[in-house]
Amino acid sequence: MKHLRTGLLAAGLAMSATTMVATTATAKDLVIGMACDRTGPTQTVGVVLCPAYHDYVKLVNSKGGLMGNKVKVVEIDTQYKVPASVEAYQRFKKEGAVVVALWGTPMTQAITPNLNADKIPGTSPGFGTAAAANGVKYPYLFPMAASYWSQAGAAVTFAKAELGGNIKGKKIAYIFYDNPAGREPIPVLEKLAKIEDFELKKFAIPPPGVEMKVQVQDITRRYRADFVLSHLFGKGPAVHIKEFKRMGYPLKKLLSFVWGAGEADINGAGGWAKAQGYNALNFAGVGSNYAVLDEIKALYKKEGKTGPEEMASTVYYNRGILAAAVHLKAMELAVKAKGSGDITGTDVQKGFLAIKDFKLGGILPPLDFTDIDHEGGGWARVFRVEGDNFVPASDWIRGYRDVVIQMLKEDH
Amino acid sequence: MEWQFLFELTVNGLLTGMMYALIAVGFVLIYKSTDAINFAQGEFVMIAAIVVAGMAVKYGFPIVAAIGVGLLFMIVFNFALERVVLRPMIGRPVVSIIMATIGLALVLQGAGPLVFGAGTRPLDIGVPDEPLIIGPLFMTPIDVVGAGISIVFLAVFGWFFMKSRKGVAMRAVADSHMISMAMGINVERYFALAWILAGVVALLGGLVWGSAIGVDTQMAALGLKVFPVVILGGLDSIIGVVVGGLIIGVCEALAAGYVDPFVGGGTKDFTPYVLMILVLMFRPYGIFGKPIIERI
Amino acid sequence: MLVLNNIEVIFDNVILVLKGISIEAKEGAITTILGANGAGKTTTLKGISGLLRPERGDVTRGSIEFNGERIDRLTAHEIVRKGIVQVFEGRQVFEHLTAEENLIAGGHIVSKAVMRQNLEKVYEYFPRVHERRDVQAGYLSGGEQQMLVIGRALMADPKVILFDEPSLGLAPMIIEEIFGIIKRLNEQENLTVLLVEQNATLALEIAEFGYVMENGSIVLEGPAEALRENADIKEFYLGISSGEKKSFRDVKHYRRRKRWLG
Amino acid sequence: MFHRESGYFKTTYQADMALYPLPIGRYAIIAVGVVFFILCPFFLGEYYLSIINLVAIAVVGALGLNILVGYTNQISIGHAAFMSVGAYTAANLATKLDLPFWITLPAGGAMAALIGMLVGIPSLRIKGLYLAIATLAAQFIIEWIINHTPTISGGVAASIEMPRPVFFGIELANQAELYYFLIVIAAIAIVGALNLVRSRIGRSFIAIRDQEIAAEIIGINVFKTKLIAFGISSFYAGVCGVMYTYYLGVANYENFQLITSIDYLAMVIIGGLGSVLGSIFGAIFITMLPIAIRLIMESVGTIFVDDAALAQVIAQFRLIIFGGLIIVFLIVEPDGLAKLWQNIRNYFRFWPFSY
Amino acid sequence: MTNTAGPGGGIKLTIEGASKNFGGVRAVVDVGAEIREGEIFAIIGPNGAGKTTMLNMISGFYHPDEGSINFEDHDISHMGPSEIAALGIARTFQNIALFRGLTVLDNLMLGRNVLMKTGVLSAFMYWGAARREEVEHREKCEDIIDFLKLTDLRKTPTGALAYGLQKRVELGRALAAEPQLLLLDEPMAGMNQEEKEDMVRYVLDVNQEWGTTIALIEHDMGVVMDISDHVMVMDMGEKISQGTPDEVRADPKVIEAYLGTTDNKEVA
Repeated sequence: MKHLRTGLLAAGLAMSATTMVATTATAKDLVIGMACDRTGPTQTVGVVLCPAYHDYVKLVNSKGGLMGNKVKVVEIDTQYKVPASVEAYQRFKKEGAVVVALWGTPMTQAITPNLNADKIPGTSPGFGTAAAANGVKYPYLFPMAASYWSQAGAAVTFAKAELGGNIKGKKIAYIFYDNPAGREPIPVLEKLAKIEDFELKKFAIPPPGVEMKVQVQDITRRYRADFVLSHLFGKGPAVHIKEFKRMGYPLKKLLSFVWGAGEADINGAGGWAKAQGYNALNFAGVGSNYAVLDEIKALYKKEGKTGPEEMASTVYYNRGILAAAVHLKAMELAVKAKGSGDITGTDVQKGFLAIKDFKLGGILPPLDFTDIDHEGGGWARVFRVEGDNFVPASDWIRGYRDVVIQMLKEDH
Repeated sequence: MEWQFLFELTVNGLLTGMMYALIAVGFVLIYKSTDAINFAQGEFVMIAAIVVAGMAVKYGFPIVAAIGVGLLFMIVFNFALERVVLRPMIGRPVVSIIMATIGLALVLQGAGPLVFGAGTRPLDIGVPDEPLIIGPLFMTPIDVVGAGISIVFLAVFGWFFMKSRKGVAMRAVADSHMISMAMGINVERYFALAWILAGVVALLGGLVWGSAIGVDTQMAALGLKVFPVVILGGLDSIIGVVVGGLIIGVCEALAAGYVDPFVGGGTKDFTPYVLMILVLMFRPYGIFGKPIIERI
Repeated sequence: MLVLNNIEVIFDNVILVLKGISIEAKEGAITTILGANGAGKTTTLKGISGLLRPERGDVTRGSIEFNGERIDRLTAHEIVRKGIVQVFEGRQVFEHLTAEENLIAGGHIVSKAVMRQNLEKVYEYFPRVHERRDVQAGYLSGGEQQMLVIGRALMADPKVILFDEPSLGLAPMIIEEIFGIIKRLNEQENLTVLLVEQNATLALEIAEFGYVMENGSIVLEGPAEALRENADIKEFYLGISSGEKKSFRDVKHYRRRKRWLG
Repeated sequence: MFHRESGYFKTTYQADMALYPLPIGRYAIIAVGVVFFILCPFFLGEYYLSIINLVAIAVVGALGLNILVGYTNQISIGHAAFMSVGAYTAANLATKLDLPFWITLPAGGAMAALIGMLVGIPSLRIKGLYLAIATLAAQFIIEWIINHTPTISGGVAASIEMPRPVFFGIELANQAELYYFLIVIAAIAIVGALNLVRSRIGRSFIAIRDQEIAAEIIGINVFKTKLIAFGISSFYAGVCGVMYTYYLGVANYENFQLITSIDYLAMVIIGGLGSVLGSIFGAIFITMLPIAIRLIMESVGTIFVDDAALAQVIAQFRLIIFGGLIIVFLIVEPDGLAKLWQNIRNYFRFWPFSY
Repeated sequence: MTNTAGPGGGIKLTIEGASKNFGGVRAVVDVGAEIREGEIFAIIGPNGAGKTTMLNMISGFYHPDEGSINFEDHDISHMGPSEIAALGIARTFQNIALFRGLTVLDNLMLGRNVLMKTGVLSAFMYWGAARREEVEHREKCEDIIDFLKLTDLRKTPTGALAYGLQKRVELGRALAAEPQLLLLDEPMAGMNQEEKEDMVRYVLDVNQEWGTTIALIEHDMGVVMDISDHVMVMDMGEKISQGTPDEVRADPKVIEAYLGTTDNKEVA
């Protein structure tokens, strides 16, 4: 008995050791490395966004890939941990990835130094350090979508419009996760408060923010804010919708940054009926009325399956599409420029910079990448909960772009 | 206005504190009777809520039936857990038991979404969202309901523990497994009872908290609220849980309302821990905890 | 009444602790087991009361019978229900319970009414415990604790009580008192007693029959008065050599060997 | 396994007290170790080196935690916080004062030791689980302070970019170079820990673990010794944090949160409490287990579920298997991998004459 | 009863009016005593009489609420246990308190802890002074191992030893500190006649050959009366009698409180 036990354990150990040495089969595909969080604190997003990414790649492959070259995605769940992400990045590199999708602000910061050294472009859509949009300083890092600075600009623009075009002297509350990502927009907000002369008060929520009654009570009952900007993620958004609702605060005066803008957040808060009027900032289109989504559904139908379940969560699904579409666009441009599928990270980096006015049938804002601007223009759009849907409450906007660009330039 | 806000904060802090107590009491229960330290209490609450919400939302069960399924699940699950995982761990060092329950927490984190799907779900137990305003009092209904459930349960449980013969036997088991066995007490049955009771409390906690904040794996973070509560009150005291819960609830509310503005925020989650350390320095076994009688 | 037939106890599947022990405790009598530390006396008692399993021990051979019924496969609480209760060495009370709660826990297996009666009876035997009934047991004195654990054992209406070194660490006067009570219980309540002791002088005084145990085996047995006269018992357990008490000052590092094999 | 023990007699106490009692064993171990250590980068790819690097860093942290938890029995759930103290100390010194690694490394350790001793003060009065929770509090408090003090954290982002370590003018940047850097530190840490635990200091740790009151009465200053344990443990943690920082090129407190503390706790418990070897095994096991599980599931997973669902299944199952294995290990082999190793060795020592 | 070694020198330890309360319970009340150099001093008394509390106060685990304790020239009433140990007072415990995870040798080495001074840094490197010190002290420990006949067991973890041997190792650990005053708390408790005889022999050897002053608590009147030079009897925290064994045995107060009025076989 005792010996059997020992033997079993030893065998288990040996097995885990041998797998370390065994390499997985390699094919001559164009490889993308994707770090995901399906089990960590941001899993609510990951479980929708990552499948969407795979779906889009599958769609492109079904149409023959990129000029005949198939695309292969190596996905690794990092659980929002830094060491796991470092290991994942090394694995991507080993598999020959020409572009890597990063996930999470701290992980992005830990991997960024490697990107430049290894000359592999990495993307951080909607997260990471906002200053990283500065392509001069970080040539291989592409935030690819509105950074937290740009989101702040867009948010204030929207608030101003909602409050009748003038926010001088108005009270605006900023409720945020008390971590670096949460604090990121503060410099922009403070600058805009000076420019527009509104009163800004900050309310920090310690992550993961399962309980924030007091702060919401403070905003609604003591501070009595005219408008609330919120920047939470994970569980936070659903909780804050509920709390604002319970305090009797009109959700029309609440605008969430991009990570509190999904159907999952509305569901968590108790469903559409309870979230009427809630405003959500987005950097990709929301809803299912886009040609690319129909094509994916058709692809599933051909295989005899119903469309992907995740598609019901349009916000995060469409963001997955955005990430995949931009990646593949950059790779396609690289392949075209090179004339063959034998491309490197540097080629793809140039591919990114060659992307101009890429909209993919309206699901994306008109993306333009330049040397200084790696966020594609910093576009965002507000969608509002009305009935059982998110409906657009604004057009694609870029608020205070000059301020943001100025800050980008100052940073280096 | 300021005094009214202070009053509101305090009242809501007290209500929230009672709801914390509901989570913490499961921890105390297990610690008292089996000496095991359950770092997975937050996960228990989470998994109970996930089962109920999953049955209700994904499989369309009426809420009462879903709660029934949840109750059954928690009883069976905790019973099995005690048998398979915790019983072999009896007599091991504290740190090993902590680690085992952390392992358990990981398993639950992985299993919850696998069975019922990831993402946040609502859990509607029929409590309205509109605020309750009674004179100067401003409360949210779910807090009132939650605190009410908590008080009723704790009162019943406290009576059982202190006064009934079974309660005395349970405390005897907590005191010494070996002597209890020698006295004809079926120790294993009381272990199972403790875990099952903890499962039932977790379900109550899951219902209240799930209804308050929505259901997903992040709910498990509530488990971190348990520690200051139980340590402050004393690990093995039911009254301690209530007092600890109330103190922590109010302390959090006041920290967020009055300390945050001066230090740039985020003090709410860690002030309870600071308070806890201060109390520990003067009362190393919490306010109501029993000191270990040291002899040489 | 209580018979151990050639039992063998193994710990952790490997360590043989008891090697073929046969002991009989006659109804209404006091039987004593003498032996050095580590001889296996406590293990024998735990074997009877079913408390070996929690310590990874097991009765692997032989049988234990109580009134003709095999009990070596029963769990501890079932054995208590049969009427066999063990009193541990070292006065093990439930430290955090009050004295009365200790007694209530002891009466766990009897009905509520019987428990009340037993409580009265115990308080009669031990007025000191009655006085201190609301005090946390951990704060009682050693003598009081010893009385409490005996009282607690009585709560379960036992037919047999197994005592494990009741004299350990107690003052001579208290020891006298405790042994007096054991004798009284034996006579008045018709309790069968199996007494494990190192204090051979006292044990052989109140017992009717005795066993001597060394290294997991019985090396000597007989009626108490016969054992008292045995030369080896005198030398090694009573400290008397060649008829008179020797002084500890005169002890040497070398001495004569025992005549039995350990 | 390189040697048989018969026919060798120790003639001095010094020989009897050496780490490896047989000279041939000692030289063999050293020789094999050094050769292996130098050759590794030549036959291992960058990816595998990166895993070894992560392991080397983890070994240092695990050793530190084991000194506290395994040898002194003071449970700590705040180990990662001390790593962050080391990380930010080194990052500030390296960026603001341009100091080289051989100063920042011990400085980071020393600062962590200082904070660790501060946290250890309550251990005089608080014991067992209560102390464990108190260290949990330290985790949150240290995290909060770093997060909210721009002079420490370097501003809003609370992260400081760290230059690569420079060794005699050579910048250590790629995995192979970092490998040499990290493995040497890890080796020093291991030998140091072995020395500590067999000396007066280590013995007094174990004395406190086994019998605190007796330890005090035979003349060990329990409070001072516990503080030393906290100090040494935190020193190791701090050094581990600095290693992370040099390795990642950035100091970021979000890398050192509660979940990291728990990972390290898992390392020392699964590896074996109170065993240096166990810390090493634990660090290897916990670092590589998730990777191994993923690799296995990637290769066999498609048999059970289709491609699209696989990523999700892998992610969830990895958690379940990871947690489940921890539990199974604790139940089956409570003394950890070190004990398992001992069993295997004992088996071979008498092999082929097992019985 | 005459003593061969006998108390020759001056006063080693003085206790003056020592009192100790525990939450209202008076454990020790105004006790005064003197222990002379080189003697064997026994404290006897019923359970809860305050004997162990006395020992705990001498070794610094408790501090007297009133009164003072002086060891040689030092007032040790308020010193910590480790400081007192460093002055040369070592003890054993009623319930064995060995470091079970460590070998016999390491236990003895720990006994010498007060005499060692290796710091963290030199221990980390285990070089020069640190190593020399280890070897030096190891030699001293080997002497004690020889004396107590533990040679075969030096590398055995103490947890695996038989009870009587554990008691012996504990004595060894106390001796390793080269104490001036050795406190023994019920050294013979739980022993049979044979083991008691062994232990008495070691205690006498320590006292006679090394001249160590010994204070002990013991319930076995046979042992106490045979080996001690002076006996102090305590009851309910108070000293009720003191003197040579013969004086104490004849004291009616002692018979009433402790020995019992019945014809006690053990005393005989």
